[in-house]
Amino acid sequence: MALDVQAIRQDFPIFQREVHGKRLVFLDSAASSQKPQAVIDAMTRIYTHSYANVHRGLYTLADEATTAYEDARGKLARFINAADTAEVILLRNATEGLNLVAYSWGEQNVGAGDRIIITEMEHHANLVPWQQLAQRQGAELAYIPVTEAGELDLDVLPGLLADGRTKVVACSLMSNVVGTLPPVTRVAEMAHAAGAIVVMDGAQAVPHQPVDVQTLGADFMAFSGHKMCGPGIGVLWGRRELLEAMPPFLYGGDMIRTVKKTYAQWNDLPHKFEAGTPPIAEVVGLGAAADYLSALGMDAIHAHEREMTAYALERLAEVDGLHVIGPGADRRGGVAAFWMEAAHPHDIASIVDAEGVCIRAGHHCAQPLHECFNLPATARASFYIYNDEADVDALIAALHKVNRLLQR
Amino acid sequence: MALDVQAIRQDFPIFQREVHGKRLVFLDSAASSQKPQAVIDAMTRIYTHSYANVHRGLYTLADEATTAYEDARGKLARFINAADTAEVILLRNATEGLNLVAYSWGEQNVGAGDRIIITEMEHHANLVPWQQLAQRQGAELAYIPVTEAGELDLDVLPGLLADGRTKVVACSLMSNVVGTLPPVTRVAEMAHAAGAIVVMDGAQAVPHQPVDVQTLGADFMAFSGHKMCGPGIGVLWGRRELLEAMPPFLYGGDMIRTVKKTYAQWNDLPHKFEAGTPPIAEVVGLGAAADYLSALGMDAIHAHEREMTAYALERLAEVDGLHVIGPGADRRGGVAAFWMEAAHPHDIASIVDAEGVCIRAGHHCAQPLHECFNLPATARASFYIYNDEADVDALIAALHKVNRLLQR
Amino acid sequence: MTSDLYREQLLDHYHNPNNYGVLEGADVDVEWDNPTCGDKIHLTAKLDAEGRVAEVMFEGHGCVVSMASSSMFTERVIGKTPEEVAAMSLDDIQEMLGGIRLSMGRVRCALLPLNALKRGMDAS
Amino acid sequence: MTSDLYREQLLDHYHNPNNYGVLEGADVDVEWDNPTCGDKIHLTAKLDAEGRVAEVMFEGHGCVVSMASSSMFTERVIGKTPEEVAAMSLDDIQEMLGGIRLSMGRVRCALLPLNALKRGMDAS
Ligand SMILES: Cc1ncc(COP(=O)(O)O)c(C=O)c1O
Ligand SMILES: Cc1ncc(COP(=O)(O)O)c(C=O)c1O
Repeated sequence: MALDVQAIRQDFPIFQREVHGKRLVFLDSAASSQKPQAVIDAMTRIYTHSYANVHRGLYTLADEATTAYEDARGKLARFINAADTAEVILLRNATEGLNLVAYSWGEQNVGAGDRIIITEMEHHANLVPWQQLAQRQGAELAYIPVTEAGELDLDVLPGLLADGRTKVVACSLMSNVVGTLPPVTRVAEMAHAAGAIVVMDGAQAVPHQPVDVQTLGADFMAFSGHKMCGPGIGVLWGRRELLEAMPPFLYGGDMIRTVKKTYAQWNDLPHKFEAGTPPIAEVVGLGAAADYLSALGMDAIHAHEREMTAYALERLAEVDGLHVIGPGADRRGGVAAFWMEAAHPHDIASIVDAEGVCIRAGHHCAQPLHECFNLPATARASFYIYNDEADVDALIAALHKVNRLLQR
Repeated sequence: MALDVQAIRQDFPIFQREVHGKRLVFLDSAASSQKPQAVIDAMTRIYTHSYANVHRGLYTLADEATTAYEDARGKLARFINAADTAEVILLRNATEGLNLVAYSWGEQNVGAGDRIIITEMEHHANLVPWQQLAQRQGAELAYIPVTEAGELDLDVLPGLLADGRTKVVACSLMSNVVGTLPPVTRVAEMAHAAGAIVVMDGAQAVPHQPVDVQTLGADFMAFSGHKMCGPGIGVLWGRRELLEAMPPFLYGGDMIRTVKKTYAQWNDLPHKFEAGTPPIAEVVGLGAAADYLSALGMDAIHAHEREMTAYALERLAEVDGLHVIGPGADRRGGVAAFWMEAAHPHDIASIVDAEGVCIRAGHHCAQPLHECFNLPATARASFYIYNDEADVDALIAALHKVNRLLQR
Repeated sequence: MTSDLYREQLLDHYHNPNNYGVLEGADVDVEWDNPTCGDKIHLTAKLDAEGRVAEVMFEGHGCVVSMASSSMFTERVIGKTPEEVAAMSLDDIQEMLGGIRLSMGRVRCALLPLNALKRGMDAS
Repeated sequence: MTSDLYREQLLDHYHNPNNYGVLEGADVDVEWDNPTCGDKIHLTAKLDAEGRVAEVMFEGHGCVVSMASSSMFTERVIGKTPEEVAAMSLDDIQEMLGGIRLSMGRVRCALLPLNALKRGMDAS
C-alpha cells in the first residue's frame, strides 16, 4: 500500500504554515521530524486530564498517568519487537542511551588493552562516548573504514577481531549523512563469533523501516523519539541479561529498591535505569507516534522513502556542479548529502530557505565521515512520510537558483 | 497581593475534570505540579508552528526553534537571577543535574580520604549519587543529623569541617517530606570557609519561593521543571568557573567543537553539558511556566503557601490519632507528611482518593529521613498556587472517613 | 475500585486475620517486605510428605490490601504443590480478593504473601 | 533576512574580496576556523607605531557571510587600537554588513574575521 502523502500532510498541523510566503517544504527530518496532531493531542490529553507523577502514587490520577506511561512503553517494545517490555529504557535522547551503555556496560567490561571497534560513518553520539571510554580505560579504538562509495569496508574486520581483544562493536543501522545501510547483521555475527557485544545506533533506522531487535543481532540499540514523529525523548533497548548485570548509571528516585545511609539496592528493570521523574506526557506522545507509524505501516514507509530517494538522486544529478556523496538509491535510506562547486553549504541552505525549502548544512555531527570525503561540510536533504516528488522538485528549482546567484 | 486561587484554577484545564464524581482536590504538587493552559499552548505552538532541531539549522524554522529555545533559557536564568545565561544547563530532571555534578565535578575533585557531607533529610536524588561517588572514590560520606523536630542539627558541622578534608556539602533548600527550610546560607558560609563547595537541591524551593543564586551561597543548584508548572525536564545551574573546569558528562552532538578520530574538543557553555537533541518544546514550555509564576509573583506564592500550611497543620491536629512530622508552620514550606494510628499510609491515600483528594503515600524517596522517625512510610499532602482552604477541608473530611473505616 | 478495596470482606480479614501467628517447626520460614511502603510479612508453612502446603501462618503489618491478601492466602494455598504455587500469578490473587482489578500502586501489596511463599519454597 | 544576505553588495565582496592575500612581514598572523561548517581564514595584519591596525589581508574559504564579512572587515578595522578591536561586537559586524540581523546559525560565520583578529592580537 503506497502512502497517501496528501492525507498524511493533513495530519501535521505545521504544514498549514508558509515560510517567506512559500509552501513549507520540510526536508530535514533526519535531524528531527514534524509531529502529527495525534501525538500533540496525546500529550495535551495527559496534561488536561490525567497528569500526576508516575509509579509512586495510589490515587486515580497517578494510576491513570502510570498506566498511560507503561502502556506507551509496551507500544515501543512491540514497535521494535522486543521480547520483554522491561528491556525498553526511556531516556532523554538516543545520545543518552549510547552514553549509558558506554559508561555502565563499558566501564565494567572494557579494560586496558581491550579493543572497541566503531565505524568512520558514525554520528558523534556513537563515536565520542566510545572514544572517551577508550581513553579512560586505556583501551584501543579501531575504525571500520568507509569506502569512496560511502560503504563500510568490512575486509578489515576479521583481522581486527582475530586476536579476541575486541569487547564491543558499535555500528549505525543507517548513516545520517550518506544514507548507507550497512550489513549490520553480518557485522553482528562476526562480532559475536569473536566474543564481542554489538551496540547499534538505530536513530536513523527505527523511524524509517521495520526493525526487529530479536533478529537484528544487536545486544543494545538506541533510537530517538523526536525523529519518529514523537517529542524530544530517546529509547535504549538492551538484552535483559546484559542490562541486569550492569550497574545503574544515574542514581536517585525510582531506580532504587532500598536506600540506607551507607548502601542502596537497585530496583528491577527497566526502572533501574530511569532515575527521577521521567518526561511522562512525552513518553505517552511517543507511544502515540509508534501507533501512528504502525498504522501507516513501516514497510510502506520504507518503500515510499526508497522511491523518493531514487527520484531525488535522479533530479539532483541535473543540477550543475552538484555532487551527491554516498551509495546509489538501492543501497541507502532517505537522505542525500551533497556539495556544490559554486556554493558553500551554508549558502545553499540559506538560499533554498528563501524558497520555503528546509535543508541542513554542516557536518551533521559526523566530522570523521566528512573527513573521509575531504569535505568540512555538506548540504543534506532527507525524506519522510510527508514528503513527495513535488518537494524534491521545489528543492531542485531552489538549487538552480543557488547556482544563478553564486556561479560566476 | 494575595493569590486569586479561583482565577488560577481556571488557568489549569485539569481542574475541569472530576474524580469518582467528586471535585478534584490535588494535594500532590510536591511530586509534580499540574500545568496551566499557557504552558500547554507554548508547547503546542512550537509543534504546530516552529518545530525543527535547534542549533544546527540555517533555515527559518530552525532559527525560530533555536531562538525560542534559547529565549527560554534566558527566562530561566532570570527566574533564579543567574549572572550568566550560559550557567543554565537544561537536562532531563533535577536528578540528572545532581548526578552530573557528582560524576563530572565529583570524580575530578573528590579522592580517597576526602569527605562528602550531606543531610539525613535529602531526597534520594541528592543522596544516592553522593553515596555512590564516595564508594567509587574511597571517600567518606558524613550526614548532618535531623532532630526529632525535623530540623538539621548543625552542631556537628564545625567538627566535620574542621580537618579540611571535606570537598563538598550537599543540602536541600527544602525537604520534600518534613517541609523544613534549612539555614542553607549559613551552611554554605561554613562550608566555603572550610574550602568545600556547596551543592543545593532546589527541587522543592524554586517552584515555591524567590530563589536568587547570586546570594544563596550555592556553587551548584538543581531543580525540576515539572514541579513548577512545566513539563518533565530539569535544570542545573552552576558557577561558570566550576562548569568550565569540569569535563563533559554525556558525549555526542552539540557538545563538541571538533571531533577527530582520536580526540575531541568541547563546545562552550552551556552546550558542553547538553549532548544530543534536547527536549525543545518542553524547554519552551518551562520558559512559559517561569513567566506564569513570575506574573503571579514568587513572594505572593510563598505567602499563600505559608497561610495554607498553617491552616492545614491546625486542621490536621483535629483528626484523631493523626501525627504530623516536622517543624511548625512558621519554619516549613507547603508540605505536611503525617501518619495515623489506625491506618497504613497506603490505605489513607486510597480512601481519600475516593473523595477526590490526591495525596501521596510512601517514603517519598527519602528512606533515611523516614528512618529518623522510625516510620517506613507516611502520607503527604502538599500545596501550590491552585489550592485553597476548601482543599484542606476536603482532605480533613476524608481523613475522618479513614478513621471511620479503619479505627476499631 | 477504591470502594472495592475497603468493602466488608477485606476489612474483616484486615481486622481479624486468619492464621495469624508463627508455626512451630515449620518447613518454610521467610520474611519479606515491600521497602516502598514498609509492608512486612513473616510467613511460616508446613509441607506434607508430597511437598504440598499443609498449613500456613503469617505475622506482619501493612495496608489493608497486603494484610487481607495474606489472611486469605493462608487458606487459598492449602494443598498446592510447589509447582502450583510457582505458577500462581497476580490474576489468581485478584480473583482471590474478590475479582478486583488492583491499581499499579497496589499490586506489590497484594502479591506480598505469594512472593514470600515462592521465595521461601525456593530456599527450603 | 535571506534576501538581505545575498544582495548585490555582499555578493560583490564574496566574488571580488578586498585585500585578499597574505601580508609579508606581518605583526599579526593567525589562522582561525569554524569547525561546524569548515569556514577558514588566514588573517595577517601590520600595526603602526602606536599599535593601531595599519593594514590587513585575509585568505580563506567559506560561505558568503564569512567571506564578505572578512573582506569588509579588512577595511573597517584600519586605524583601530587593540582596545577598540577588543571592544567590537556582533552589533558592529551586523552594522558593517549593512544593518542586517543575522540568524543564530550565521553569527559565527560573520564573526570569523573579528574573532581571528582578536585572537591574533592577543597572541602578538
Ligand atoms: C527535594 C527533591 N529533590 C529532588 C527531587 C527529584 O526531582 P526529579 O524527579 O525531577 O529529578 C525531588 C522530587 O522528586 C525532590 O522533592
Ligand atoms: C545516526 C544518528 N545517531 C544518533 C543521533 C543522535 O540522536 P539524539 O540527538 O536524539 O540523541 C542522530 C541524530 O542526531 C543520528 O542521526
